[in-house]
Amino acid sequence: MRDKRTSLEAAIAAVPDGARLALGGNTLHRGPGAAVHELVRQGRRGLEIVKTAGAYDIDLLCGVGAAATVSAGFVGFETAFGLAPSYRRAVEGGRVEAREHACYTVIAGLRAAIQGVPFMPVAGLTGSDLPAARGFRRLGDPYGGGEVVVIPALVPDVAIVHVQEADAIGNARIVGTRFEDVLMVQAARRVILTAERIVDGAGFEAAPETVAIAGFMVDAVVEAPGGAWPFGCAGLYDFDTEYLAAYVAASRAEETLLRFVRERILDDAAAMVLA
Amino acid sequence: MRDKRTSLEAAIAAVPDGARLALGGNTLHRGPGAAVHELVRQGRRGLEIVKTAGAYDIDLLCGVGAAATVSAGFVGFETAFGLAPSYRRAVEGGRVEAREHACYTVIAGLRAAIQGVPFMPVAGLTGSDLPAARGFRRLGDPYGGGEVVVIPALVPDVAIVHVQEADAIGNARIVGTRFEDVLMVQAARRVILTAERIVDGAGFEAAPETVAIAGFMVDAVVEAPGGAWPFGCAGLYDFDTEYLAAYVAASRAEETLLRFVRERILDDAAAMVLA
Amino acid sequence: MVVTLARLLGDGETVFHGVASPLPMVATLLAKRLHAPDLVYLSIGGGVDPDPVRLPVSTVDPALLHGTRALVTLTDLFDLAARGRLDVAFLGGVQIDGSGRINMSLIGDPARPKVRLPGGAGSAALMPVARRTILWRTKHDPRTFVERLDFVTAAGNVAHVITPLCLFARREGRLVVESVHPGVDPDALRAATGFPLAVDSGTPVTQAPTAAELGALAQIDSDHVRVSEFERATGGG
Amino acid sequence: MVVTLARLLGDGETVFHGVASPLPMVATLLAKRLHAPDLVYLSIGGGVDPDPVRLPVSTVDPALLHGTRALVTLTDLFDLAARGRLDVAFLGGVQIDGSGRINMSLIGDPARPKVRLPGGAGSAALMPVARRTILWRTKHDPRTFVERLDFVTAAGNVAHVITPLCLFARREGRLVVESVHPGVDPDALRAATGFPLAVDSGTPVTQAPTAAELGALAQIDSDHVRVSEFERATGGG
Repeated sequence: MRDKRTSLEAAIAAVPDGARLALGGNTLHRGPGAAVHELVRQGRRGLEIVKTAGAYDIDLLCGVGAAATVSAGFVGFETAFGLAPSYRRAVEGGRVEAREHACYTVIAGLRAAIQGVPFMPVAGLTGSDLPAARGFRRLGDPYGGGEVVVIPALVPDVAIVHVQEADAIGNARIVGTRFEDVLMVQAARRVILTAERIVDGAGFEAAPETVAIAGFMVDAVVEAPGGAWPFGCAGLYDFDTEYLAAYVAASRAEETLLRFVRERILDDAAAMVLA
Repeated sequence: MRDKRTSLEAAIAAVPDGARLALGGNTLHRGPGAAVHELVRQGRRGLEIVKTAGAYDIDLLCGVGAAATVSAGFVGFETAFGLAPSYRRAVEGGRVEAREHACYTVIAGLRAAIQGVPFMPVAGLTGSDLPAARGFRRLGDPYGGGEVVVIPALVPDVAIVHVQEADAIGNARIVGTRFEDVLMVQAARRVILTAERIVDGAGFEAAPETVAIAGFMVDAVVEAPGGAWPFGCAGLYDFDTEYLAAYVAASRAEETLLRFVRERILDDAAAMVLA
Repeated sequence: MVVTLARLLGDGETVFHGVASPLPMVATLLAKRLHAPDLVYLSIGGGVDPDPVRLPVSTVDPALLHGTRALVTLTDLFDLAARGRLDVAFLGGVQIDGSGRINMSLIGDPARPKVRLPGGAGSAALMPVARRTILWRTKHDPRTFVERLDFVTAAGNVAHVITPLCLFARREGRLVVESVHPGVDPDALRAATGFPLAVDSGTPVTQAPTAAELGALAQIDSDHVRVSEFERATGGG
Repeated sequence: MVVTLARLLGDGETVFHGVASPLPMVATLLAKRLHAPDLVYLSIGGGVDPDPVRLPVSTVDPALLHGTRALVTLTDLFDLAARGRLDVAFLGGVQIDGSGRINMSLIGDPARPKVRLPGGAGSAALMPVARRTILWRTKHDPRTFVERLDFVTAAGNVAHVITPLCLFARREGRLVVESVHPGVDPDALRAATGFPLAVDSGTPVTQAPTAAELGALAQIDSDHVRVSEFERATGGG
């Protein structure tokens, strides 16, 4: 297989404005922080973000005007830091459309994409206003059972996933929880990996069971030490409490958010985590 | 979690006549040979066997009259040993119903079972006589796409899977290919593991990523060294060429098959592989 | 609250919580320590029966993988619930109505909400299919316990709701007070609740934590992670 | 045959074969060695780009995991094809008709078959969605290449069919002879085929294997595993 290594700049330049973009990780954990910062630096616009539960990534992309749509089940910084201020403000101000999902319906949409089918049936959802609000249809069971909600295929144009270890052709190990990352890799038209380190893939041959992502599904591999930051990265570093607290405080108003972005993101973010 | 260890006899005694039974492995590899022999010894009847691609297991269960139905995509001994004689004879004689699947439709039916939905859409199958022959229905896409075949949920009453390593509560490692075993474990109402060896599960804590089956989905764990035989078991032993060649030759007629079963299976099969 | 939650969990049950759920995390570990050693503890991070060295403030934290022998994915856990094999799901709710339905989505007009909330996470999918759901909420006031939700994020098999004031049970589709916490005045409870309640001086009082329960709790949550919830109540699921 | 199969595979393509498929196994490894180093070789056992030390007679064998850096499942591979990302699927056929449809299911009346065949394995799902399918068959006689199938197990994007006598291509929905193998008489080929064929002395002759191709083949398949197929032709998929 061919060598897929490239720079973060070049990899992110291949994410067009308006792309449907799946981001790996969950809430405060193993999100692709460096890639999100690069999207901000490159001034991307009109993105649809797809994720089950997001935090800093979604809030920031909403705050700087990069995201137009959020398809997610939960957006918040958990009890550690509370609500997502810029996301709230952008949705309440009508600048971002919140396509609320039930987490499992994000998974169902990705599954339909992976399986090449137009829709995926999903159990539950009875009694909820979500199916009607989101236009999710019901189908009768042709084998004589009851009705079931079906979720339309959700095909990301691009998935960006941060991993602990990858080889040059895109085989990758994920330490700890995989979240929905493997689903995103399979469902997306294009896959960008950022990796804490690039390793010689020959080492994977002794234990291919431990390789979460098969290289032939990957389009670009970026070496990005500290590339989850300010998210945590299992086995290597925790989420950055101090930075996130400062971010959430700044995010409470547009002016303070933009100052924070200018001072701490448009300058060299990578330098900070390595310092 | 509770200790689930039991004897092969007790575990198999919990498989009722008429059960829909999913068997792990694929063609000549990592099938639950010891468990299949125990089903024969206990004289089980009326089973529906579920598997993508079966060989010795399905042929033998058809030959001794244990199976009434076979839901599989392929039944044969590959180019190594050719067709499955007792399966052929039982289907051609009307004693076994062959519910032919496309392998992927077995997977689709198991997926529906896993996801608690009545049916699973599946791509492909156009131009094939299988959907009509099997009564697989088509549904229109309520989101404006075309039609898609939907496969009814296929819920095994019991799944039997042979693994290289398990702990007493059912966490299990599979070396090499997992085939559809993990799907079967999730889809089935009851799960029986046979394991080459029972290990102290504390050893799994260092690398839970390598554990294919989570113990809470398992009901019974049986220590069965050589328990795949005459199937191969990756990393430990190859399929038994000599035995399988003798079996296939015997399987060509009912009398020779039954003599083979009496002499080589109703006697102590486990003793042979360990000899 | 956390001790009362723990008492609701039975031995051998399969129990799940999601993001932003410190109280269910502590309660589940406590139940396992006390009376439910064979309880199967599953959380959104995919650990099975973790034995965390320290309790994380994020309930998706890798700390909840310590001591786990198998990893499952969130997808596996939703599937487990969808096929009817999950006994207990812990879910939150910013608004909760008298029939135990929850709103985690928005306040105001759905087309242009006054307040956009975090979203229900897995609750719309889990609540109807989990064998029973336990809701918890660290605030008990009339803005939380309402007659009418602005949006029904999820509805389903709610068995109990725990608050700082009382324990609700759901009977014939309505929340009723099962017990009032020690020292809570029935009138104050009624005033704090936006839907009608039958509660008086004859209503049972929640049994106070025993010394054994408090001792186990002190060991499990020595950092008082459970307190973080009372500072910032964003719910969870 | 195996050299001709290998030539049909392009560099960078994603190629899959199933059970009972020694010829496709050898052909794919040969193409990778010769002109397609970036070909992605996937097989039913879930290995990616294996580098087997010895060639197994079973094409699901763990030997096809040697040197692989990642394992996928058969489910992943079907999904890959279903979403249009599989370039080439190798499939067999006990009967093949003039439009390249196959029967792997039964001979005779479907309700009470005279001969029960092994089944089509993945073919009904793969043939319509793989970008192209290559069929192979080690027998070429009128019982194999038939005007009418007893049962259509699978139909779809067949690009080529290879036999011991010729290479078919599918054009406008019909199989046509692309080349006749060296030494095969056009009349004999017609007589061996149950559907009408346009073939005469002007039909191109399949290019004989080069020394380089034969040398690579001898290295890859030193045990002549590919010969097993000619002894027992049960097809595959």
